[in-house]
Amino acid sequence: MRFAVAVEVRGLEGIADPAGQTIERALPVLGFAGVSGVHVGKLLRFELEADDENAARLEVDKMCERLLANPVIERTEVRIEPAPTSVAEAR
Amino acid sequence: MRFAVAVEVRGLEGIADPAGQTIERALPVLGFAGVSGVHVGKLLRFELEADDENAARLEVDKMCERLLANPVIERTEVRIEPAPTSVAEAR
Amino acid sequence: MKLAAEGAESAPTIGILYFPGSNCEHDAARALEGLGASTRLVWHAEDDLSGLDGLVVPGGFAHGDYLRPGAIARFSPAMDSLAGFAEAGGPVVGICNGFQVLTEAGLLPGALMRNAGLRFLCTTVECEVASTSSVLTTGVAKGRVLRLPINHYEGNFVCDPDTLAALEANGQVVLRYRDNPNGSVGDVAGVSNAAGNVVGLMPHPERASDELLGSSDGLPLLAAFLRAALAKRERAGIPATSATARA
Amino acid sequence: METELGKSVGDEAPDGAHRPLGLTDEEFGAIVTLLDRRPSALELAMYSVMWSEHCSYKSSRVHLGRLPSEGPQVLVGPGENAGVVDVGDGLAVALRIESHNHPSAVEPYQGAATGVGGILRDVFTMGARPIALMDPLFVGPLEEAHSRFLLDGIVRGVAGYGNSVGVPTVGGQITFDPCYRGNPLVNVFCLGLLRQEHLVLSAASGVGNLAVLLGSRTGRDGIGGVSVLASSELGADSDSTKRPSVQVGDPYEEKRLIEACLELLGADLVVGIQDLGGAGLACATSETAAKGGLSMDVDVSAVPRREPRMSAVEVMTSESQERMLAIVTPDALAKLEEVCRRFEVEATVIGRVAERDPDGVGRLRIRDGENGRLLAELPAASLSEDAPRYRRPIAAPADLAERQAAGPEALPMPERCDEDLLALLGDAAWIYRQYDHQLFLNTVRGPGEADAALLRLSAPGIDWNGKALAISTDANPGWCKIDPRAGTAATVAESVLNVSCTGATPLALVNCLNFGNPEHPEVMWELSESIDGMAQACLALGVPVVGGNVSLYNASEGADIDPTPVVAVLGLLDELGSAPPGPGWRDGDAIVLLGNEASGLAGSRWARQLHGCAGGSFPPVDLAAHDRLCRLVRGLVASELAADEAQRPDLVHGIHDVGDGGLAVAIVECAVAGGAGCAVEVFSSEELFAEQPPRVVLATSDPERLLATASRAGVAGRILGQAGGDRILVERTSADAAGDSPNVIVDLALDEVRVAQARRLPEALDAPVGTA
Ligand SMILES: Nc1ncnc2c1ncn2[C@@H]1O[C@H](COP(=O)(O)OP(=O)(O)O)[C@@H](O)[C@H]1O
Ligand SMILES: [Mg+2]
Repeated sequence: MRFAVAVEVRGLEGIADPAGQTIERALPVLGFAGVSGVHVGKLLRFELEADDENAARLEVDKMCERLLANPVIERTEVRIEPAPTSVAEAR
Repeated sequence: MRFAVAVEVRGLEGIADPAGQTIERALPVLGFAGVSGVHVGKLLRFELEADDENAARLEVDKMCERLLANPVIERTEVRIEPAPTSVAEAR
Repeated sequence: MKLAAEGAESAPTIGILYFPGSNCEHDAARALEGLGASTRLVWHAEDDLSGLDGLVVPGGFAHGDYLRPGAIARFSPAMDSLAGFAEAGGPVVGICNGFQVLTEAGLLPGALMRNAGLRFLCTTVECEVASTSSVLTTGVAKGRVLRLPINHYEGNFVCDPDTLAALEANGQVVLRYRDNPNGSVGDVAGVSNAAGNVVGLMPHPERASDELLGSSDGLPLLAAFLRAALAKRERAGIPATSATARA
Repeated sequence: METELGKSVGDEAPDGAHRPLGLTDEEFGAIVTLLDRRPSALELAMYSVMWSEHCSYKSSRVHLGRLPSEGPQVLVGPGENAGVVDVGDGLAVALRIESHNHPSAVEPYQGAATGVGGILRDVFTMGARPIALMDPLFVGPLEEAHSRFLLDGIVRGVAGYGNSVGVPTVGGQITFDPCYRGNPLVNVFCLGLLRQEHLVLSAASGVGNLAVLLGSRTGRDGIGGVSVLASSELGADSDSTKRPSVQVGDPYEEKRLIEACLELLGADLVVGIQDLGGAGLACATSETAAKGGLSMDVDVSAVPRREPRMSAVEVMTSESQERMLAIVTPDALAKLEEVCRRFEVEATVIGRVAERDPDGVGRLRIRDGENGRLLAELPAASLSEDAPRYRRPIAAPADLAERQAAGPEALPMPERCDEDLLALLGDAAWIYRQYDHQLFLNTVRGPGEADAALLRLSAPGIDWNGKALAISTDANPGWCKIDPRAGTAATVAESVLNVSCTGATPLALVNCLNFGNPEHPEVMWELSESIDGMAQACLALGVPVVGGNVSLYNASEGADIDPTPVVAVLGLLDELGSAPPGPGWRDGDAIVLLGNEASGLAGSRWARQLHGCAGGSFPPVDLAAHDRLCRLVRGLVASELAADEAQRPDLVHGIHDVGDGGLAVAIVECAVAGGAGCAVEVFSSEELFAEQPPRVVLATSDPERLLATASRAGVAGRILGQAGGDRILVERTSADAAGDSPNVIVDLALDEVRVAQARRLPEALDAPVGTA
């Protein structure tokens, strides 16, 4: 089965996010008011072949640990859905 | 009203994504099989004060257009939800 | 290679726009002054560009390059004034981060993405002058090969195939890499706007301004730019002033 | 004061609270005696970070005094944030080197990045504009994935911070060895230029003056970093338990901070300034007060925070990056705020300098609110000056004699050395191409272009005066492992020679002493021996030590790293009329070797890397002879650089020191740089790979004249052969006794060695990288 996976990688709570802070400081000057708590993270999207959703999740968790994030400063959030055929084809 | 906003910024179709390709090449080396179509994008999260969801969406669209993405190479996808109070406080 | 040696009566005054996070502004000034120009550093929050005959947007990391290089910088008051200056035909050159700022501001076509090798690159490359119809290359022989330093992480020029074809056809591809270091389409190292008065390039001509530094191949480019600035001054009918006035 | 002293100061620290903070029971006892009461929770936390190994140098301090630190050129010696040296014309150079080893082991990118940030602050806090960085790096074998992961992250981190903050990285060093497997070393050197009248120290003077915190907001990052992360060994579980100690750097904030601080210092708007590094505000407030001999009242509630609900302990010990503490007169505050606004740097008054207490003691008082509850009240100097000093047990390793007996003499030397030579080649270009090494238009000789980096003596706002600065960073753990004393002396000798090869006269040295666990008597022996070797060489070669840094507890999997003293030598060249000769030689040049004859393979990379042999007895450098060699080389090269072209003798076309990898590696580097092969003769294959003593290869058109000059200077030398052709050809003059082995010991195509040299790092490191 093919799954569509999205992995969000963002800084741990308490870890500085200079990019987010810089954007937040710039926004009012650029004419955008009312924005707070800007955080910039990465979003990885891919497709994964796995037996079932459970297997897919286990595999992705392992990938996060070994390659996609450094747990010392980052945490990950994983979303997994069955891959829509059309998307799989489009790629 | 406060809204929790997530803006995904990713490369336009047809624009090379070497970061995605590098990860895709690294995964089999590390023993992860069955992954394809890796794309790496940015995910910006912030909170926005707006009258209602419609107003919030308009504002965010303007931000995307003028600032958050470069339309020559990127496109955006926006998600907006009412901000959970607890999160607003924690920040 | 001093302007004076080329028979110039007076020296142009070049404005060097810098942002928080810029870092090549002093180098650009030093190289241009070496050619006899006067320079004035213009902080991004200023909008008064009067008295300036040419503008340089130097290299560095404006606003930390956070979000995207140049994305925040283009909103500065000085950039509005720069757009007016360019509109009026004034010579403008963006070097490295300055190139990124000019594309983000829509003054130059295309965009600059991360190097295909996903690494920062500081090295000297060979570039070929591909067009002489820009303020940076008038009078420099077409096809001339220049050894110029590059220093960037995001120098991979992209645009769609139609745009590239149009750029080539109009002579807007100003400089081309001989051995493409970063994946740029069409080996583009520098482009100009249609009028040729706004140029952006990833290589740093100011770093190739002295044989002591290993190359002086940037000087012909900077000298061409100063000639264009001087011509602009003369068009504007501003009386010649001495080259010593420096803010 | 009595009223406050006896009364409750904050909440008393609970019983035993000192142990998890890294303080021993004795150290806790000393605090109680010193305060004459039990410390509050905040006080205890402050002592624990300030008395950590990292901040207090408690194991090394008793030895560091043996290093010579004086000279007429020294304006500021050890003890301040950076050493400062007079370079004439009213100008001075500030320099310092520091380690960021443990953070880089846990998070290589951020560990290295924040290492760069920290050393920059040490330099601009003196009023100097940072103009150059260097990064000596030590990692495990390139063949191991984890080492590649670490090196990749470290190099990206140095690049990500250094390039973006706008300070060029003009050189460095890379060493691969299994002893750094779990504990890489990331040392970062920084050099800055200042006008002497702008030199500022960190003392908080002037009662009533304000303590202003500049820069980033304070968060929970790096709490207890110095005591938790830098002052103990990394265990197997290190990456999980030591998380909170890692910080994220923001080069953009630092860039604005540099510009704002330099403007403040240039305009005489601050009376003292101190960067916030290890131990954060606890360190900066107490040190400025102690140096000024005064008291300071700090309102911890005024400190701008990045996160809600931070405790006073967290605020005072956080190691959030990109912050400075400035001492200003109340009159200057408005102007300071104006400058900071322009550079978008946050500035907040957090304290005030006060009279000494009636008992003559300057105290640091920390309150929650300007007139709020007193959380800490301690003698300001006690945090640094009363820190424990340990004379830890010292013992030479038990197997020293055994190791000395197991030298490389018995190792098999092949008849043809081609393969051995190829195996020793490598090229750091993969690293330094990722670093901006040209900014400020000063880099006349950058990485890979000479034995030392050579920079025009200028900076934004300081016009070039025709002079140049040379810098070389050096370390050789292979030598120091065998004999820390002689090995360290040889390291200093090499560094001084490197600087001399650009024609510059050495002015000063800074060091970073990376060693293992000081609680091991063998490690203390290594440290003590190394310091003595450094002192000997510095005295003999006339180079004062103006600053340093000690990094201990570098060990992993229970094994201490090899002793790794890193030195950086600064030199001054009076007249830079042209670029100095590089390593490259030209077709037809004669190749001359200067220096005493080679003395064995002990400690060489050939023995260590190809045969795993770390034994033997290391031949001490004849420092007097070495001094003559350095002076000769300096004079020869300097005269080639005369401003007046007619005065240049055109005698030296190329020059390169013989060090790591021996003559074999040196001639290959010259050949590749010059694009010409060579045919040379050596006495023996051993001579090809020997690394001692430090020597020099020169390319010249007039070898007789060169050798005559050398002989007059009391320097030994001989003609090795000739440059030219497209092969590297080495023959030996002393064939074996039977006379039947071939005389050719190396015969390689120049192209082959060029490729072997260039591809090693890219091949290993541009392949997909994982954390495994
Ligand atoms: N980590 C590094 N960062 C920057 N430059 C480096 C680094 N490692 C080595 N280099 C540069 O590469 C060149 C060759 O290094 P190395 O082989 O150690 O020099 P040496 O000739 O002294 O043995 C030197 O110019 C050095 O400054
Ligand atoms: Mg060396």
